[in-house]
Amino acid sequence: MKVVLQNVTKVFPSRNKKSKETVLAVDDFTFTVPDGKLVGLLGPSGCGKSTTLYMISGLQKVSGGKIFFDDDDVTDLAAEKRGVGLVFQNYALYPHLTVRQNILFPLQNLKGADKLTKDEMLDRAVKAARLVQIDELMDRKPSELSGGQQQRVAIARALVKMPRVLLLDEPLSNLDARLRLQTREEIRRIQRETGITTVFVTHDQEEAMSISDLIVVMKKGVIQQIGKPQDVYDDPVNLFVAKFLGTPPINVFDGKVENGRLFIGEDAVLDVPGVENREVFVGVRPEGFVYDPAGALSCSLTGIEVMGRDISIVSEKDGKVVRSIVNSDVTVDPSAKDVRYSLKPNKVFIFNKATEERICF
Amino acid sequence: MVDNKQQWKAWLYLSPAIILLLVFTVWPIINTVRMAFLDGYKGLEAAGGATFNFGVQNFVKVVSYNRFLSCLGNTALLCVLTVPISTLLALLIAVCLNSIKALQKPLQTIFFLPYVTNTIAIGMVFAAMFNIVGSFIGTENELISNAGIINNIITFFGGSNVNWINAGSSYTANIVVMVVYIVWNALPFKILILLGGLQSVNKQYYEAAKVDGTSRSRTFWRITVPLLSPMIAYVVITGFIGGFKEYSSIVGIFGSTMGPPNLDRRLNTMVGFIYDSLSSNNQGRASAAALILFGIILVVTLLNLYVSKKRVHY
Amino acid sequence: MKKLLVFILLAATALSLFACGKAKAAPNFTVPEGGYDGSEVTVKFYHTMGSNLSDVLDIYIEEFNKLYPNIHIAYEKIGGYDDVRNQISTELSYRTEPNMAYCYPDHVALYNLTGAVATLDNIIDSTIEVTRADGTKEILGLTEEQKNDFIKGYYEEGMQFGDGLMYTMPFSKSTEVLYYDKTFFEANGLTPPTSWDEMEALCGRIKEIDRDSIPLGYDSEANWFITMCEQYKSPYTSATGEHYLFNNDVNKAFVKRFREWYGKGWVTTQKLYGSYTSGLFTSTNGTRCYMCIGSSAGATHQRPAAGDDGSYPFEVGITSIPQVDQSNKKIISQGPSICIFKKENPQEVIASWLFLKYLITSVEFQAEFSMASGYVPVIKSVSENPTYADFISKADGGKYISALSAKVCLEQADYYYTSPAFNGSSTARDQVGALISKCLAETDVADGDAFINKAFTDAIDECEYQGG
Amino acid sequence: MSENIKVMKQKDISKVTRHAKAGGIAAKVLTYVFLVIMALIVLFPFYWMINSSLKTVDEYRMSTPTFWPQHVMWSNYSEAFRVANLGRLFLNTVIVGVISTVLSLVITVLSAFAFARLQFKGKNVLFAGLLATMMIPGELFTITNYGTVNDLGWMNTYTVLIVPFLVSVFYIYLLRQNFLQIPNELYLAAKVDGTSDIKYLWKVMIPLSLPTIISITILKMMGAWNSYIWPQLVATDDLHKLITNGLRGTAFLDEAGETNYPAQMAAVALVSLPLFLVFVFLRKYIIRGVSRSGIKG
Repeated sequence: MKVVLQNVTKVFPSRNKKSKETVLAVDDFTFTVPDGKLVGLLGPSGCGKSTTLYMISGLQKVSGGKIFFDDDDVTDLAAEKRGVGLVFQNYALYPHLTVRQNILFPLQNLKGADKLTKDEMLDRAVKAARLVQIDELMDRKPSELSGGQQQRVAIARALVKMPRVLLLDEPLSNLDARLRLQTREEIRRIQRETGITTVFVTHDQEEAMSISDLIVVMKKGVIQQIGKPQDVYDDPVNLFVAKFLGTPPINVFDGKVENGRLFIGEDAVLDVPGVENREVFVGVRPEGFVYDPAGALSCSLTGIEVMGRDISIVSEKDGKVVRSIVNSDVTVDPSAKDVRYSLKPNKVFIFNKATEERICF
Repeated sequence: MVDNKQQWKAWLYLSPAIILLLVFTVWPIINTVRMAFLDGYKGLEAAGGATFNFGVQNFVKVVSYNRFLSCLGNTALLCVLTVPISTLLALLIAVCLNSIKALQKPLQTIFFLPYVTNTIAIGMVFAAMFNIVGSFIGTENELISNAGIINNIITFFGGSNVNWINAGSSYTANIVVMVVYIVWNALPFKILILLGGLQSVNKQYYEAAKVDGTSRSRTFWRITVPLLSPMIAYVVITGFIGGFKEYSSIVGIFGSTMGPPNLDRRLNTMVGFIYDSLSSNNQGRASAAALILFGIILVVTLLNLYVSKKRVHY
Repeated sequence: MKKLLVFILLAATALSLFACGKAKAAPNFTVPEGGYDGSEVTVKFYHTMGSNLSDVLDIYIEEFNKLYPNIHIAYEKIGGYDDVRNQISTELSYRTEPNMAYCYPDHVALYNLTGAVATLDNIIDSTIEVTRADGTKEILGLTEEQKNDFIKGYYEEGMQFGDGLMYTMPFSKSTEVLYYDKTFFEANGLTPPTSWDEMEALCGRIKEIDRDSIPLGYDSEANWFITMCEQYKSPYTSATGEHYLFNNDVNKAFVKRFREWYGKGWVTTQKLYGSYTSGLFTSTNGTRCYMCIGSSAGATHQRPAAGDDGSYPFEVGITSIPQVDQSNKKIISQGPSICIFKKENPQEVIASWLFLKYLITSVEFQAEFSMASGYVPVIKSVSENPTYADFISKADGGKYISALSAKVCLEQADYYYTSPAFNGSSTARDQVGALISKCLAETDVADGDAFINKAFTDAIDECEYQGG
Repeated sequence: MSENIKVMKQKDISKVTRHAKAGGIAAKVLTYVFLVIMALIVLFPFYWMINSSLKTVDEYRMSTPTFWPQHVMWSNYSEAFRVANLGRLFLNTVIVGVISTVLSLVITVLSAFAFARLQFKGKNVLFAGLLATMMIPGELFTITNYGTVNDLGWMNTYTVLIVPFLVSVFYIYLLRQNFLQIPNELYLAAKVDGTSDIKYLWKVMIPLSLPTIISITILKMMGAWNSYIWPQLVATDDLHKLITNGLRGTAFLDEAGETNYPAQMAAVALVSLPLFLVFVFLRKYIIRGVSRSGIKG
């Protein structure tokens, strides 16, 4: 089932009663979540991603625009009627019910034609529990489980009624680092297995890129870019998207283009045919640097960090820190004062100084 | 970690409370027990130098009083009726109050009003509402000049006059009036506690329930009530403790006859019995009755604690 | 030391209780020689007076202080009569009771469990001279002439505690009178009843004339029962020996008779009606009473509201209550007396006595207090007092109704009775009141007599339980 | 689990939406109707009290009560003020109320702190004993306490009205629950930095549980307003009488022994007014205080 959002906007009255002006949380959000896909809503906190998620779930009213589940207009439909599974950031498991009772809870609400017998409910619950691998914890109370286990119970509870779409609000933010990796793989596996259309919200770009089929990068309620993680990473539409994706983050320099050649400071680092002369921002991915004594770009060396699989060279150019990642079999003379690089064209992006829009070449 | 320094400090902080308790609570309890076991102890005679011998005659006298069971019955019946009704009503009101935005403040203030006023006066107002000004009610030469506000409302809706608290009124009618008055008085405190409890419940449980399509009544019984159960248990326990000491509300409505004019003391309660003994200078008997009442309250409270241990989610 | 003193006194009274049948026991207070030594004394006085009455009291305290400057009167309004009783009975256990207080006979009986109330016999008979600030002299006790000036019934009230000793002095009294709608009576050629048979016939007649009326409203159920016992000379209670005697056939008979009246809708009482029956007597529309037996002090409340022109819808007549036997007329006497508490310092007792004597023997005070309170003076000579005589002469059924009530009270002065007082007599009074309302109101009962019998035995059990 | 059964049968979405919306509105209407009816039931006695307080004695005693006084008797209020001399009683009650609230607050805070934070032998036994005292009918305390107070010679003083009730077990319980919610680490951290108990109590615990303390203060003040039996016994002279003594029917007794009910009602209304105003303004704190304490039974 695909989820279609057409020009969805959300306006909140401002915090203090007296002032009239309102806060535009989500502005003209148009996007279609393809059927069976896992989509990540990505962006800094306060960019309206959670609000969008809650509008899809029906818990938040839409100020403008429409939401369709396949071709049903559910914009004004109440949350419980939409057949949505929602997993909250801090799980919201009923503290007084055991894991089994928590999972069974949604099934007990089904009425009319969807009503299930006791055994059917129990069977569905056990299946959901097995899916998220917590079937041996059924009789525990939420307070007796670890964060990761509670997360999985929450997912089981969301899935047990076989919703049309699964929504997760920052599912991993309350977990410790090691558990986060393991749980995001779990989510990916569960989504694959059930094939359920899923949207999840996160501010951690690594998490979004690692498991999403599609990512939507947002800023202050406005969609910046939609696409496959790798495409968005490799082809950012503006400086914000470029800076937001990738760890370690992209290096940004002030540069200028003069008759087809790109200059960073004094160094002419790249031929950029067809771009008229102007001041630009230059973004270079850390992996876009090639350690080349004869390279066009020269920086002063600060230090070297060995990370096993590759080496990170920390240098400095016109007062800005430059972090590059090169292959570990390159030997760098740590005592040297300067270091020179040549740049891989596909890892260099030029942005309009004023609009920060990407300039292709 | 229970080093001596902390022990000493703890007792120091508790000292003002303990001293006052010893003088104004513990000593009266000891004195009560003393009086209870002095047969036929009467305050004025004792002041005059009379001595009384040790024994359990007081207790025997209390239990053998022909109206003892009716006092106990009235107390228990009022408790068993008013505590659940007021708790459930307070819970419903608190939940409704918590769910609305407009008018929430004024309504909260109104519901707290009974806590603010003087029980004596309100008793008189209630009595005026239920009292029928007239004679021979229920007989063929019945003459009613005013059937009272409640009856006027009932007849307005097509019902017929009910003899609530006047001569010849039925026991059930009397009990209904008392329940209405006691519940009316008990609501504000219970609403306050439960509303406080509601506001400390995490909102996301309700959002989760909403998404799962839980009906309103199911949300109330399966989520709100269990999550509020510590508060509810507390309100029920204190409700019973207060309920067993019911007295001033009956005086408020029926005056010192503690019952309809023609049936003196029909609604007398245990504390009513204690007051009767005190005013007839039988302090020994009053103390014995008080200890019996304390015993009953203790048993009921322990029972409540046991039940709540099992049913309440902490 | 204190405990020992109290013990001796108690032993003395206990002894005296056993010693006598009717013979006078030894009083428990002896006048110190020299009587009042003029020392500074503060007299604490508990009462239930409303503010307009205590204003009258203030005037006469000033007068009294002109004679006895060193006696300071500190009075406190505690509340109603029961509040005074409860307050004093608590204070007695710790000897913090006042010097003198408003009281009813059964209150004194309760206080006497600690032997705290001073017997006044010795003081009354004492002829020791006391010189007052203005040089005039008076004997400490009462002169023969002063003693005879008291209305006999009221004076004897102080002596019915079973030992013949004088415990209280009458302060201001009221009684029960029959108020009737004179205009209605004359219009229908009816005369106020003098006997209960006449009352029965009259009620029937009135009911025929006005179907919606309740011919008679009798406010106090307890007074009704006790008065009937006195009128039939049937036992009610006794201060000594067996206390509660009212369970007998004569009493059951009249209760049965009144129950029939109630069944016919002829009579109601304050409790059964739900408020003072004077409300029925004074109402001029809807249900009303044409006769009302109530307190003589409440005369102003028995008068219908005046029209705009100051005239009254009907004239109120007042007469004595009906009697069983005209040769043995009995009418209840109510209203507060005053008792004085024995204190370690005998001068406090003497000072309190001087103040009390001043109040109850001063014709001006008794007159002014009676007119202000609607109560009746306790001494006969008040009727000669010019202002009071003028007040009485103006007596009529409207504007000066309280004067009319006072006039009737004076005329029936010789027939007052008071019931014996003992610890538990107030319980008896409450129980017989409850008995009347219970027996009258219980309608849907198969066997009336059995019901009445059981009601009587329950009342006796309750009295014995509370008293015992 | 792989097949994705469509939960929403192909019902007509708009019908379901309309139905749900109607259900929502119906629920809202039902809630408001229920609340308004209950509010009227709670308010009616007050309306009747005010209504009665403005009537003349005769109108009050009329057999068919009027729902609005025929001619409004504001004088009842001035008379009530004069007869029961509410001014003086009011002052006494405020003095007693304030002093007892302040002192009892100190005791409550110290005791709650000891119960919540400090470990000492017999703590739970003591606390259980404390709670047990709530179960004893107060009437019996009265007679014995009267003796104690009398022996101490406190009769007719403010002390007798204040001291016996300084320890209120319920408020200690309420505050202890609140203190227990403050994590113990804070106390240990403070201990490590050498802060004394008092400073920790003052600097950390009190600010954190301020809402509960405020609501205790307000509820305690109200308690002083409604106390009745004890003041009646021990403070009989006008200098120390409290409000509730002034309200009793006997204060409005006229000579024939009939109470001037309208004046009494007026007095009660006058007495309830300050408490009502206190609540109206501090309502938020009272509720927050109680909820913050999170009574966990």
